[in-house]
Amino acid sequence: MFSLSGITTALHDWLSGRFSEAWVMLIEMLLAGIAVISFFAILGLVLVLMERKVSAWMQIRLGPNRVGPKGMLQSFADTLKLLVKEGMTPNGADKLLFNMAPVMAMVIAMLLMAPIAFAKDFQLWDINIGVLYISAVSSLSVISILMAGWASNNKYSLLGAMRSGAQIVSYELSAGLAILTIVVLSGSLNMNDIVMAQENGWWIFKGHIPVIIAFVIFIIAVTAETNRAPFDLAEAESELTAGFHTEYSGMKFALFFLAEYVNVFIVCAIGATLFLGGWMPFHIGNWDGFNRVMDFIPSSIWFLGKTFLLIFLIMWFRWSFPRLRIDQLLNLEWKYLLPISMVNILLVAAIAILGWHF
Amino acid sequence: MFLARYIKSIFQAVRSLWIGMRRTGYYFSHHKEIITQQYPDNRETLQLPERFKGEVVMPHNEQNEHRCTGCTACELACPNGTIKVITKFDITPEGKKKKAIDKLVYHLELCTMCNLCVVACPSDAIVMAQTFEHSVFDRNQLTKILNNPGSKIMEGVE
Amino acid sequence: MMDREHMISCITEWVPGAKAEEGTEWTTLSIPGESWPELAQRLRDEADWQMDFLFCLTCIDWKTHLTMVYHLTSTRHRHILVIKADLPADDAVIHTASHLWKTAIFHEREVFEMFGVRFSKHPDLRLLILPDGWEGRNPMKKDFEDPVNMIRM
Amino acid sequence: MHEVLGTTTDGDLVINVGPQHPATHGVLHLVITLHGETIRKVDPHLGYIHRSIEKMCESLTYRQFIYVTSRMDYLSAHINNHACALCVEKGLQVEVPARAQYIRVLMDELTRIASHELWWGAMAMDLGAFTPFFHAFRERENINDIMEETCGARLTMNYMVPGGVMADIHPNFQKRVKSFIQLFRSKFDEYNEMVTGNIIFQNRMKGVGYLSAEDAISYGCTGPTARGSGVSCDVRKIMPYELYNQVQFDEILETGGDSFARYMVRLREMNESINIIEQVIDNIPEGDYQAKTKAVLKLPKGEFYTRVETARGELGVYIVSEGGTTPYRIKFRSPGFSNLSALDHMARGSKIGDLVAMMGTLDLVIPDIDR
Repeated sequence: MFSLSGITTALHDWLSGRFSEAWVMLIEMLLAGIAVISFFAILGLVLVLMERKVSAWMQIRLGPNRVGPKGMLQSFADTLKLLVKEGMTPNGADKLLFNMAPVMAMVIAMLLMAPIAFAKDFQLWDINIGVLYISAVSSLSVISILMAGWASNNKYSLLGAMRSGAQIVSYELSAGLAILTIVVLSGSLNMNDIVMAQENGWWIFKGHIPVIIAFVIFIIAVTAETNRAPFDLAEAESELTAGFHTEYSGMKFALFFLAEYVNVFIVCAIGATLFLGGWMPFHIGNWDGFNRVMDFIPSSIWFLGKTFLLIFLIMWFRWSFPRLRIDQLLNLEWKYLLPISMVNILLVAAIAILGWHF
Repeated sequence: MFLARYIKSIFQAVRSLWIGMRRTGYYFSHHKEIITQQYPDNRETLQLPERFKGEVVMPHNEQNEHRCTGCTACELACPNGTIKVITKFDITPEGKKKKAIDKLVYHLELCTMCNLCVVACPSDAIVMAQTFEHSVFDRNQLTKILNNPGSKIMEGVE
Repeated sequence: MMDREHMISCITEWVPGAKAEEGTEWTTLSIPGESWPELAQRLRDEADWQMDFLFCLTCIDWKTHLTMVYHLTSTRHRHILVIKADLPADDAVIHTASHLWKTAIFHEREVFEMFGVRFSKHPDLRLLILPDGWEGRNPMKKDFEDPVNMIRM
Repeated sequence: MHEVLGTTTDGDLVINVGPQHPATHGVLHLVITLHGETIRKVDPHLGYIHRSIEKMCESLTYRQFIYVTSRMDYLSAHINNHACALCVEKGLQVEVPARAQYIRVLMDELTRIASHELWWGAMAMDLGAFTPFFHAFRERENINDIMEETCGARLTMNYMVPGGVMADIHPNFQKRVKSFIQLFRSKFDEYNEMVTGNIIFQNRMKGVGYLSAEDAISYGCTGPTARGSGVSCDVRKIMPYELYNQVQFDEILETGGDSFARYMVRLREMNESINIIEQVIDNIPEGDYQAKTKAVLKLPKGEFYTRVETARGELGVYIVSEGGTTPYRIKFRSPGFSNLSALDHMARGSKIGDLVAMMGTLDLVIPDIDR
């Protein structure tokens, strides 16, 4: 049966037979780096195309359908265009920060990839504080936005960056609390342990209503954290033209663009891992026949399927709702999401202590 | 009750959002509702209404004859100076001088398709054509001469 | 709703120099420019007038002189009154109406730049439509000739 | 001149919104003074699309000048042309045939619906919801097709002439209008589902951009902008022209005075226009579509003013004639110009996001403001 872990073990064995331990380590790191970067590139292309198709169908349009079969190479052509475009730096800008910001956004997005379990036994870094690591690093992403907004020397960018700062700092709280509910239930910060804890059922099914509430809050909070509509105030098109990336063009803009989609992918991957059982197949109690059929589907497919389901949900939000105003955005966080998630985590703690979950 | 109102407001908010999402979700899954026309591909089947005002043309019959008497009514009716009638004097077979058009110059780049010249024409010499693909690389190509070279006025049009 | 004769007699009583125009659709009176502020105040505030809606404010250039035209109506009584004031062409000054009808702020700015009428006590008499730093004649005047005229070309 | 760049002395931020900005739908230039996110002052700078239509019309004859007015408020081109034609007819004292009157009213109301459709989509887009825009265009496309079939153009039709309309309606016209009414009725619920009922949308609109009835009158606001503040100002009711005293319709009034009230007025007006069309469409009388007029029109010496209700408010056409073939002076009192002047008053103290919502509900068409 096809499995990603088989490939990695075979590769490791083959390398170990030829090189010393230090070299094997180095080569594997290099390979992992190349894999991550190319995965990013492909992911960006796929997600951009997906967003364009989803938006087109919701808007009773056809969407890209000219480049390549069924328009599948459209985002590839766009990337090519962005690559050959001149990357301008405005005169009054802080050159160093201005050019660093998109790279920073990209690097942070890449760092987040490390502890995610893509499939059974397929993980870049099996760190024991995986969830903590993710919530720590993801809050860094605001720095790149602030850098871009400040360095552009543009008032729209500055306003966008400031909005984004307030927004991400606030929504970090309820996202963190929503993640904590799962940590409380599974008793571990390790991604793999959390997935293994869902072997006999995903948390969203066996955690009662509090976990469903946490899931909803998590989805809302991460939509806000990734600066996507209806929370796209940092780049609110009709108000701030393009917000923090108003002055960016060419490849620098493309990096921001890519980072946005990679961030969406990562938060959805985390959501899938925590609430929907990561790469765990869908099992129903003791229907052994059904469960065996489900097991037959590779774990990587399960993981990507769940992730893309959540990505679709976030895209669905984007193309259905108008944007919030900045004060309403903060109201929603501080008056609704935060109190609810605080009560919620108490409930979950009680459930976990009393062992009421399945 | 504060709490009841609080929970009710949340419920109503989520419900209103769900109604909107249901609508977009419906269109996402029903591709028959798509209304996009694939323009350059459907050029063969594209049907413009017969009244569509695309550009002023002067119809000629098989004998290369038109109906224009050169009365300059269209030139006077035009608000933009789009039409210039350049007349000449023809000698009729009876030996009389008769006014006729030499060139009817039409500046498509100035035309606003207001149809006033067609309405003003007493002999129905000019009509609106249904063409609409007017873009050219050289602006001079937009200045057109409506009467064919060597064309004559139709018998019996005064 | 007031009838024409009543309106004319009222205004001629208030403003000695007012002259009614004949053959117009709506009651039209020509007044001297100096009496405009008091008349405007009364037209808006008197209970049986209540001309609270200035629906058109414009100017006509007659080459020899300028004429300000105010179209007034009442949202309560629905009667319409047209007030005209002649101004000299070289030094056109009239009191603003913007303290009574705020719509006049924009309309007077437009008339100011297009006809060169100066409105005394206007809160914000700047160029509105013309580009900043426009120096030259007032474009809507009859002696203004556009250097680039597509139709004449 | 003006302080356009930089900050003011007390640390407020001065921002140029426009002339190229996604929310201004054209080339409107607003210089806004910001204190944080709060608006201190809005100063519109106009004229980026000023073509001086009033001056142009002074050199055009009474037949010719009508087409130019389509370029003012291009979304209600028919109604602009209608206003001009009415004014010329008033001067000529021409009786318009009944058939032409019916056709004109039908076209006006179709134009009003088309304009409100576009406004609805564009306003939702201002608030960040992109999808309604395309849904609005689906219905608008049907109206455009009807116009194209009868008038020969989709946006700037030039269908009204002094004395009637330029051509008779197309044989398919009535059938297509009826099928449009059906389509509109079936899709109208979607508007409420996607936008009106949406909680985010309601929060964005309610209590935003408040304009009291007194201010609306004082600023000369007309149309849905004033009717949202409870000011009865529908010219079709207070000074009926053409058929409007014969058809049954309600003047839509809301008393909220905020953006949501203005939104609701426009949304309900679409339904009211459909009602008018339904009353008229089956009763178009037979007869001439155009009164007999002279080839060269000369208005008698005098002044002529017509008021017409466009989709944005009251359009006034003021012709001063010296007895010649061209107007001596022509003034278009455009609704957008007056409505825009209330923006500063409305926007002070609200957030940038609210400014966009207000501009959306004022339904600004920039060529209409600049003329």
